[in-house]
Amino acid sequence: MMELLEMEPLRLLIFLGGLIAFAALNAAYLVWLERKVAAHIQCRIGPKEVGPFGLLQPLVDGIKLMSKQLLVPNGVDPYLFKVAPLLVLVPAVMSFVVIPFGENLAARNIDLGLLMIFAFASVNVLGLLLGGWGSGNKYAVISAARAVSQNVAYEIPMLITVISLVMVTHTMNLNEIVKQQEGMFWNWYIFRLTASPLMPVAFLIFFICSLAETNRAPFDLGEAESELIAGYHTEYSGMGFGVFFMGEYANMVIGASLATVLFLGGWQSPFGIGSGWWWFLLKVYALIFCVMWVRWTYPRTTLWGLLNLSWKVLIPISLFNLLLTGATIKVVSYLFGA
Amino acid sequence: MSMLCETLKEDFLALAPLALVDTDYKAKGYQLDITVAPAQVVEAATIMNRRGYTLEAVTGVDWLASAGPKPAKKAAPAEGEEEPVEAPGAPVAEQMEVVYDYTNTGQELCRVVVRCRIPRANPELPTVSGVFSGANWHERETHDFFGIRFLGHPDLSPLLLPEDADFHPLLKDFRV
Amino acid sequence: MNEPDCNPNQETFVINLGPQHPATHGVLRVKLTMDGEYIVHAEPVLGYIHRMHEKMGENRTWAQFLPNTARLDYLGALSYNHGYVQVVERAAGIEVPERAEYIRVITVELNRIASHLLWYGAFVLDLGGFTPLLYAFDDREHVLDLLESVTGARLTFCYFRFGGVYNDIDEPFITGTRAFIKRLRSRLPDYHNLVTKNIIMIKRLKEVGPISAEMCRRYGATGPVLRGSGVCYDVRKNEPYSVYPELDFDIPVYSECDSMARYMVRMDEIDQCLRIIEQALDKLPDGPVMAEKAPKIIKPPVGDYYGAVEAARGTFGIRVVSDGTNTPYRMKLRSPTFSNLSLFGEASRGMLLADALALMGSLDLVIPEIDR
Amino acid sequence: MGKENLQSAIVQFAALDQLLALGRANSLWPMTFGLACCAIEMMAAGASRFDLARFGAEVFRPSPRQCDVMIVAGTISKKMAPAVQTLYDQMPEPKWVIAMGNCAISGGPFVFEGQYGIVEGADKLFPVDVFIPGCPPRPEALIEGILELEEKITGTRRWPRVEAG
Repeated sequence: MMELLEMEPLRLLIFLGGLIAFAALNAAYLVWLERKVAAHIQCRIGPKEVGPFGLLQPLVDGIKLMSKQLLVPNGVDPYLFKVAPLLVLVPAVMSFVVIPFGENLAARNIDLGLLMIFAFASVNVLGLLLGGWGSGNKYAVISAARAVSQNVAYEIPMLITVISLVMVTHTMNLNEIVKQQEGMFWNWYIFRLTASPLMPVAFLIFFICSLAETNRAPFDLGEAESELIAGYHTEYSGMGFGVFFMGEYANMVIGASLATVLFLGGWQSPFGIGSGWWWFLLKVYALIFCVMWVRWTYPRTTLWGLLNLSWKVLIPISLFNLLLTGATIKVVSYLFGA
Repeated sequence: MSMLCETLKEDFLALAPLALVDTDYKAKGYQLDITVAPAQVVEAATIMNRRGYTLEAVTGVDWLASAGPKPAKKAAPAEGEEEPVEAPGAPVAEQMEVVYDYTNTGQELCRVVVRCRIPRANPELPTVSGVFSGANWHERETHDFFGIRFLGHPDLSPLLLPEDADFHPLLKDFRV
Repeated sequence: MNEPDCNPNQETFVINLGPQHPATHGVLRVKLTMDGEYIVHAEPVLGYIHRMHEKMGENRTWAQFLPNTARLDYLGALSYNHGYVQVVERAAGIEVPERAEYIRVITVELNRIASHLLWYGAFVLDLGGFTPLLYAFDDREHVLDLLESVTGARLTFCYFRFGGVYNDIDEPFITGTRAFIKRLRSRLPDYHNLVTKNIIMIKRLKEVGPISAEMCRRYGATGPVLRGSGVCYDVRKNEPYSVYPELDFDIPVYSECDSMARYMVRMDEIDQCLRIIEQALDKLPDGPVMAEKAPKIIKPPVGDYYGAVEAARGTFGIRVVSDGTNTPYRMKLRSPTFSNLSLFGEASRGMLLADALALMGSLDLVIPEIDR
Repeated sequence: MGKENLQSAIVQFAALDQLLALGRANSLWPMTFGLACCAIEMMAAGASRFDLARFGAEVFRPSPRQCDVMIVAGTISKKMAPAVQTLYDQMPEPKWVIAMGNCAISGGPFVFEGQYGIVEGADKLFPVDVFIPGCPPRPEALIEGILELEEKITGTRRWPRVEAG
């Protein structure tokens, strides 16, 4: 008993260190990937000269950002200004704690994992709001207001979709959810039409919402360059900006991971054999690639278009999905007996 | 000469301008050259507006005696404000000229130039921005460059020059 | 105007868009009085790149002013070249050989394509799409290669002379141009698939930023802005100059008055430019490219002269006053975007910030040309 | 005292400095800031054919707070000068300036006796690291300018210099 207590903090520390390293490396190399993907979509080469294939580019960018002067301009609220980047990054890293990378590869396998991720995702908005507000910059304030209204609007369809999924899975334990999708790929929840005929649509809603939640194009209104300079991080220099950036990419990974866990079978192999963490990463990165692909293809929506999409399209559909899922469960249990 | 030009000529003759000349489009680039008195500028703009014309540009020319061209005619008409000017474009010393370029976007081509001479010492004339909204910026620009005051203009603050500029660079006697 | 009525206390705030701002394509400042995301009042502030072109016109000789015209509107430099040499030729009575005129038309239209391509990219960039800009630049580089081979410059062309052009085009240029026409024709459908048919684009441009024909007339707006308001006015057709009357082309006109209409006008114009170039290449006569009797030193007779050409952004008018010497007495440059921008304040009232920027992008601003 | 008498320090600050310099030189983020004609060539330098991204310098940041290098691409008018100065001041250290094109170097073609509107060169306002002549300079020239700036930062040249001749 004592041994376990002694071990627990150590275990947690190791996992936390590992997760932070993972989040940081991930962010760095996702930026590299993003630049490469963008370049290839745009008939360019992208970073190439710094290291083989420009692989050292994130490293030098990191060195550069860390050695850059940290400006705290006059007129900002110094506390909010400094705490905001952390409020974006920390929740994002914390969410990794419950993500099951592999069968036994989760920092914490808790029963309310799904709830925890959504709880932390809500904190993320606070960071953007405080950053924008604390900057004392009009562009940043507008951007923060946009980001908040956007996040609030898209959390609703996202949560409704997740609720309908939880009705099927009967659990909020992410590990359990993945285990339920064992076997061939038609066991994945995205193809589980017997649970609810609208499952692919639910996945699509979830994907769109996670794009909006992470402020990615075409929903990158918060950072609309042609309107708001650099949005809520206009006044941030050096690592302050770097932390925002890392938080953004960490959120992107969280979004993709969650989609993978809930709909795409997590670490499960599509063919029933050879499951493992590599499948998880593969699926996550494939989704992230799609996110980048969308970004470099589509122009930006307007705030009104965005809110209209959420309130008038996504929320009704997700509510209908909820209803349908409930009905399907009832009918199935009535027909075949629970 | 097109129909449109004839109608315009009739309109303007009713206004009794200082001069009205048919010009050779090939040589000059416009068909009608009308010189009006400062008081008639708005009237002229109203006529053009009624005929569906658009104001292409407003600009000034500074006819400084020492800088102006060698007298093309016998002698430069002295203070000829009332006196009709026969040849538009001919230099008149110590005067400012404000030139309005009108054109229409219909199918018939008839470019009209309306000019107005004002004394250089007191360059003032009424604004046409009430008739053509676009004149607002053109007149501000002309004020920037020549110091010509357009009476009744909503805002004559510098447009192209710095906000606190108090010089008029296109005056012929302008020195830094 | 549809004033937003969601603000009973009339609480507004002012933001300065520019003079350094990604959306202003240069150094334009727009003072926006905002009510939340709505624009209550927009006032463009000009002059941040005022380069004294008109003053320079008065202290340089007629020929020395030629390079300045390229720097007025660096995206459509050759149209400006054309406007200037044309009015000076008119003033000095210089006849231009036919071959030179054809070459002028070919190069001007190539330049117009380059200008529209850049606009296309920059416009989509304003709307948040980055990739089309790179595609447009890719094609634009091909135009620049062609023009560079004949003019020697990539951007600020100074190719026309009083009485012709300074350099004859050669066979590689002609074959290259034909190849380019083919290439761009095959690329244009991609542009439309990527952008024109994009649902987000349609949502953002349709019925956004209405500019009526009457408003255009009041402000003197010309070019694609006017043609997007249903008025078929193009100097090339209405006031034929050069060899345009001998060429068969259409003036694209859309009467929706919205940003989409202006977008479509320009996209269709690229098509028409290709047609013009193709015909001009077919009809290209032999002969000199420079008038034999063109005087070395130009001294137009006393008087004032006006000339207008259709630049990529609208009517470029130029009024010169000659006092019979070798320098102009007065040079007035009437730039199209000056008038086109002047209606922005009225047109953007009550709009959302994002929509107003779409409107501003659809006006196709080149700031040094506005400020001169 | 000869060099050989100095003991090598345990902590090599010089090496760290070099690492920092390498990091900075290879990650020069310019500002989205164009003044006039040269800005178009700056855009062209970032586009497909020339691809500034190869050197990690394609991250055009719209906010001066996140930029390392300010490419003054175009004429600075007297009306604009205070704004340009502010932008420079807003950039965090270390920062560099590239004066692109003749206007930014000296006022270029717009200098004449009695000129009233422009600042004759960006170096009248703030220190300039690299001058790129041309009206406008070609995109290749801008890339060369970036390489030149890298050399200035690290002390070594990325590629062998191409000698004219």
